[in-house]
Amino acid sequence: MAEQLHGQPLLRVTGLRKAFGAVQATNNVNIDVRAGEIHALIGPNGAGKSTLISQICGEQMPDSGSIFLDGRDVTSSAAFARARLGLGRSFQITELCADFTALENVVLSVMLRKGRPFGCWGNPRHDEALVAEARTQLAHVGLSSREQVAVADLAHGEKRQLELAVALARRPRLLLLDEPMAGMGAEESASMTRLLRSMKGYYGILLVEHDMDAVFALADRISVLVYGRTIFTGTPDEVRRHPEVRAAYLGEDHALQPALAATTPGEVHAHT
Amino acid sequence: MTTPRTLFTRYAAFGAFGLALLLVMPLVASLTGTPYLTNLVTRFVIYGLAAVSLDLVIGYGAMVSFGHAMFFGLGGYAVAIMSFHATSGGPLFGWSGSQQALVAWPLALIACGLLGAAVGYLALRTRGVQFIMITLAFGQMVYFVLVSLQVYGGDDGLMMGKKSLLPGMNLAQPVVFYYLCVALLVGWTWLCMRIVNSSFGMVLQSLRQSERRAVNLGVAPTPYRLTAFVVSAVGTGLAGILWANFAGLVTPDMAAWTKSGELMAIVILGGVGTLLGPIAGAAVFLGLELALSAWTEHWMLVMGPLLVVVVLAGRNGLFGGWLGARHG
Amino acid sequence: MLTLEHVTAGYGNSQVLFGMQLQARDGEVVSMVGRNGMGKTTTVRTLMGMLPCRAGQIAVGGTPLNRLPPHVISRLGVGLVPEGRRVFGSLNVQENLVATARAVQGEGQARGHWSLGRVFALFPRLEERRRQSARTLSGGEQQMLAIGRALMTNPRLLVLDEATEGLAPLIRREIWQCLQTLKGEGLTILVVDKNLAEMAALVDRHHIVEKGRVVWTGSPAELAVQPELAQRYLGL
Amino acid sequence: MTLLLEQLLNGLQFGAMLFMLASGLTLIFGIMGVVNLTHGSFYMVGAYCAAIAITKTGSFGAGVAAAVIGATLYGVVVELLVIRRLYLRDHLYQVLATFGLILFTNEAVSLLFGRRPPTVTTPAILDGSVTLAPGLQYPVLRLAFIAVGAVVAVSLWLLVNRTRVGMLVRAGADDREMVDALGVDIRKLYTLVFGLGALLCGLAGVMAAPLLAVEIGMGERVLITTFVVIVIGGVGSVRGALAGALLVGMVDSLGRAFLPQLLGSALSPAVADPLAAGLASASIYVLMAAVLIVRPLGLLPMKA
Amino acid sequence: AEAVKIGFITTLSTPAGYIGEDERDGFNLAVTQGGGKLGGVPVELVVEDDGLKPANAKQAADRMVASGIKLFTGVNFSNVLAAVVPGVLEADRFYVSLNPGPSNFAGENCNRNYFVASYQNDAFHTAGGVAANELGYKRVVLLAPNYQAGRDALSGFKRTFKGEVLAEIYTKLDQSDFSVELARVRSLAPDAIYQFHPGGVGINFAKQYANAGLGKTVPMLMPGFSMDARMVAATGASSEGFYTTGIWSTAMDNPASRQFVEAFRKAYGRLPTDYAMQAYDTAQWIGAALKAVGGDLSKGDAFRTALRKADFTSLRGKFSLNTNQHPIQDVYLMRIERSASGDLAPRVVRKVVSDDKDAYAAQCRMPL
Ligand SMILES: Nc1ncnc2c1ncn2[C@@H]1O[C@H](COP(=O)(O)OP(=O)(O)OP(=O)(O)O)[C@@H](O)[C@H]1O
Ligand SMILES: Nc1ncnc2c1ncn2[C@@H]1O[C@H](COP(=O)(O)OP(=O)(O)OP(=O)(O)O)[C@@H](O)[C@H]1O
Ligand SMILES: [Mg+2]
Ligand SMILES: [Mg+2]
Repeated sequence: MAEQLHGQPLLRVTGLRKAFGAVQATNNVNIDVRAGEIHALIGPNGAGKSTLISQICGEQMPDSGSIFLDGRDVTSSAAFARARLGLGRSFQITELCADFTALENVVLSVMLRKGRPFGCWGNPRHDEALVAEARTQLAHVGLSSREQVAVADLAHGEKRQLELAVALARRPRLLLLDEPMAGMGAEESASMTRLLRSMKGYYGILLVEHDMDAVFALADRISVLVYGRTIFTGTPDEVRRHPEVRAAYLGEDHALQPALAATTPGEVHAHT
Repeated sequence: MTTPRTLFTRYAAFGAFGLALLLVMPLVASLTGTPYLTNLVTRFVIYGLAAVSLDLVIGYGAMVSFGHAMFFGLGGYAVAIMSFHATSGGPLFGWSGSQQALVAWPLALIACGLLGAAVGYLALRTRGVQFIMITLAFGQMVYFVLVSLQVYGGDDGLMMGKKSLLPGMNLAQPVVFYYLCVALLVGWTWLCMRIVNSSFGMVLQSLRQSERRAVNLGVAPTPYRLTAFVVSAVGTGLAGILWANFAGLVTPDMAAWTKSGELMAIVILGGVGTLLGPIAGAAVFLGLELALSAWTEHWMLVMGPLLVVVVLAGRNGLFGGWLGARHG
Repeated sequence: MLTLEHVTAGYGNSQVLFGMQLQARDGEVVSMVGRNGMGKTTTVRTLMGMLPCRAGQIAVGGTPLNRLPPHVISRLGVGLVPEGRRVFGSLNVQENLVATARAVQGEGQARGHWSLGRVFALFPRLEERRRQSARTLSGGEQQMLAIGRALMTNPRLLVLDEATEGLAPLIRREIWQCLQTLKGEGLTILVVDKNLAEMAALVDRHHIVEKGRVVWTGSPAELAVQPELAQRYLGL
Repeated sequence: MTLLLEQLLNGLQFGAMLFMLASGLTLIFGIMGVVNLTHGSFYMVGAYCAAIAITKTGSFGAGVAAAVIGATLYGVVVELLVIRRLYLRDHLYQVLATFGLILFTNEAVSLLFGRRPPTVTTPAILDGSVTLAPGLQYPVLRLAFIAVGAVVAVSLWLLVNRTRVGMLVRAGADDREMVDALGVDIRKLYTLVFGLGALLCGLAGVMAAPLLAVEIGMGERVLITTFVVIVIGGVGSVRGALAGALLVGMVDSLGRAFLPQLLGSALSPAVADPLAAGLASASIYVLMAAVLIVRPLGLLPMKA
Repeated sequence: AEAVKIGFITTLSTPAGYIGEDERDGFNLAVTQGGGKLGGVPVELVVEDDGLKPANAKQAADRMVASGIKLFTGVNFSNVLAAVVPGVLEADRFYVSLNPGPSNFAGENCNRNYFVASYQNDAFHTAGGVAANELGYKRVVLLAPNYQAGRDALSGFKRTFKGEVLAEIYTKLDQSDFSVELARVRSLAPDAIYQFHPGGVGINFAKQYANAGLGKTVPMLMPGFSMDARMVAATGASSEGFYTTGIWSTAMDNPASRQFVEAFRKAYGRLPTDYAMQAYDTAQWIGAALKAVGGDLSKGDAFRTALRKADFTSLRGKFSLNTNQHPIQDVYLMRIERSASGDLAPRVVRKVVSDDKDAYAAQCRMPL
């Protein structure tokens, strides 16, 4: 019994379908994410990755199928309720409170986790415990020196880092990341990769990314989505060798250069 | 760049200066032999109270209410009606003490709060422009209800011959009434500032800036917005109550869309999202209107372009830029 | 075709470009590469007239651009694929393509004319989605649309700012191939991209941008033999 | 039966009038993103120009020309001097500035033309009634209104949805800078569209002049109703403006026509009549609230 | 001697501004004719625009009271009057109304310092009922906006009308299109209609009435202020043949009136409205009383007594005061007709009520 509970995936999606008119954006998708695992989701543009993410986090409702979070059916729960159950995410296009400072953004997240957001009296910005934790979190993503800068004045890459800090400050059990490396230079990508790697084991992560170096370096398992269907799920090596995946997504490059693609985490560090 | 600290200092300076000005006003009035000055400033203060309340929803919750005058009207009518029954209309439910401020005012505020909750609940299904228009619709409905209250004067409105009774205070005394208004304004503004700086206020503002983000941090939007809306409704209702006592007359156009528009103009003029700015905005707007119309009957020819210039010249109204409003 | 000399520009009080220098001869493909926030996009915006050029000279085909509004610059034959796609969300795919389309200008006839059909041939995905509103396109589809939209203005000079961001490897390859074809037709291209390896075959000259100036210029081959450059300026 | 038919025509006619104002507003507000309270003022300017021209020349044609030119010109001037600087600003500031413009316009018009409402005579061709069916006579002027409304509706829909100009205007609403960078002079385009909105107001003004008092403040009187129309229909969509205008026109007219009888059958006339009028006054607001609660974006929102 | 200041708060801006303008001009005409004096006493008019906002009017009045002004007039709307008058009377100053005469100030709330130069608000409507009887109308339809004054108007009419009221149609407050109501009128086919719509709304109504072809078939009767001179001009030919009730018209046949119309037209280039006439009368009345006290308003009792005498030549002919200090006067039936010069103007058909007194005087216990 205990064994079973332990083996239960953090996220389980079964038979999910969603159509926009004639377009089957999600077509009978089954996917699961285990605790502590990084599960990458790849697929051609328009395959339905973002649509899947937004159904999991509750912004869009599926036509049919079920979503289980920690064994709990959340298919019809509101987005905020899922967040309270431990679902965190970062957005493909930055979603932050632009008028707040970096610190305030994280304080907000910590405060909401601690669950007394309806207080009308004390100023959370002056709450030592909240602020201290928020600072730690900012330091974690390397934004210590930018605490007091309003988000609107941050550079693109810094916003991406903050985005992650805000998501992590909520201490989610499951993290959905939609193209976190998009728009990042090689250096930033590498440091983001390092950061995600260091978090491995603490969170379950569903990672959508077109940067194959990062995906192969990080993922424990990879699912390939094409035209709304999961055509394959397996380890990075299996995926790389899979002919259908090569044809639909990777092209020949990655398949022909297994040496480059098979970079181990250590080698990523060596590169930078 | 303005740091939080300099901003804090500016707020303090602005508030202290404004408060000092308000406190000495009756003295100035009697020294200069212009006693009506107190009356004039009482008007600013009452409108300031309504403007602060409106700013709470517009500036911090991004809920642009174009029907807020309904609470102004309701608050005013509630006390005027109760007072009418206590004096000439025959006791209300056999109770003749309904001009007692300590009873009537809280009842009026509760009425405003309830109306705010009902309207807010329905209106918050929409956003943006639709929110503006649905609040306008509810405001107009209240207006038409007031117009059709034939017992209470219908379109002509209802005179409130006797001011509310407050133990230990004679509200008929302009100066006493003035200081009561100032005290309420200061208290209410202080309360609103606490609210916007609290956890609640922080969540409310995060909803304005990025609803998606807030929801994904576990925030259910409606309760926050609705609470802010109700608080704002109560504050605006309080202003209506004071207005009824000040003017001795309530009319349906207290609730008409033009009044809502005027309140909105005051908030924008003073600086959205600064709470203190709109108070000053009330003084400037009403003062300008009076001064110009005393000067020439074609005062709108001046007032209109002035408003345009204010908008074109600065991004945040008259005081918003200085007070660090992040709006515009 | 394109020259930037000693260009300075910035946002409000903060200066971003400090004497930017760049050149592309007719039919050449040149690149700007560099870390995040070094001023590549700012250069593009200044070139397009979306930001005022505070000092220095910008010219396209010999015409100085300083102080010209964006639409005039565009009509000189500059096609822009902006950073972050910026497709018109309330228009459908086809409308996005035709709304700002222009016929070929003067001497460009030889290159062949970009029409709806040709863009659809390049990106069949767009044809499938031609009536869909651009707002609901996937990220990658939007990127294709942005490229198609720029081509439909039949430019002499194509400027691509992170045009392959968020595209799947296969599509990326197709785009590089397409640019190669365009180059073959004599189109001048300025690309800003992160992906050095994929660009190598296409680009004639790289410009490495660091803190608002070009710190190194040279061919991909020259860059390949100086790994310390890439290490220092690109973090590779 | 003929009474019902006549009242339906009345609703249609009122709807046509609202549509002419609403369609311009929905372009300016929904597509160009400006809350333009001055819209009613253009209507007033148009009506005044028409009235003056008709008095001076005695020709209705001259009135139409004057109204269209006057309103468009004023619209363009307002756009160039004020609105142009407001496109990228928050709605709130647009409200304040255009509110200021209303004050200014009203006072300026009363200084220029006097406070006395000018006389407008109905042109001979539009005077009188025609028999549409046995027992159903309907004023020609009102029929003309319906016809013009229909023509405007069709041509505007074509313009917005079937022409480059329409696409560009919608594109400009999404991203002005990009339209500019792709080679279209967006400022000129916006001035043009704003002028078009004002032109439609002028047209409505000249149509209304023989039927309504030409007076200061006539614009604000219809402004709010116009906003109600476009919000019910769905902001930014011409089809929506048409649907909203017809719906509001019908609800308002039929409410006024039949509520009194309906209530009268249940209540005493002394209670029923004022109550019915009260309900009729609030009817369009009730309608709007109901529509928005069920469909928060209106009936036919812009993006299908 | 120092000029006597008269507080003149009226509506100059807003669409209704033309009414205030006429009132101010009418009053000023009297002052100008007296060479800056009324009744030989130099006067200074302190004019302020209330923008039709009761609160603004009250503010202006408070300021004027505080600055020592003792005599007020000018307000032209009942709701503004309600805001201004209590403060003025509380300070023991005088108010002479040149237009509105709401019932509460005529009855229970009458005051020794409050005078009305125009009429009690019901006067035209009750006369309208009498006129309808005399014109032989048996079945009428009534129309008015759905607000207090509108409802009062119709009940005033019904008080004296003896025939059958087919329908009371209440219109919306700010309605501009009446097609629906007109269709209903046509289907009811009454002998006549009585309607009350002030200002621009009245113009709309009259134009559309004619446009719908009803003008020729169903006679229209209305109170004079639903068709004042400016409204007649704006309505144009459509207004010909409409009946109104009123206390005065530009075609009134007495020398003072003829001179006034001529002088007004010369001074301002337009025909005076009833409002201008009332303001002119108010000025004359005040002049007479000022003369009696030699311009010294501190003699309040004497001034009051003089006002009560109403010792001046009213443009409308007979004018005396009731116990509630509202006028006793004749009310006429008029018809809009073309004069020899081609102008459209109301012309007296006959007197319908002699020495009209309002019904509220009985409730007034005037403190002496
Ligand atoms: N609201 C919508 N209406 C119609 N079609 C839609 C809508 N939303 C998404 N789609 C379509 O569904 C498909 C899946 O889109 P989605 O954004 O999930 O793709 P994706 O896998 O995230 O692609 P990318 O990698 O390019 O971001 C796309 O073809 C898109 O055009
Ligand atoms: N609108 C803006 N206002 C103020 N500063 C800005 C603005 N846009 C960019 N910046 C700043 O200008 C600098 C250069 O930015 P730019 O976008 O040109 O960089 P980039 O080289 O294109 O980087 P990336 O690779 O991230 O796209 C950065 O420090 C950035 O923070
Ligand atoms: Mg995506
Ligand atoms: Mg960039």
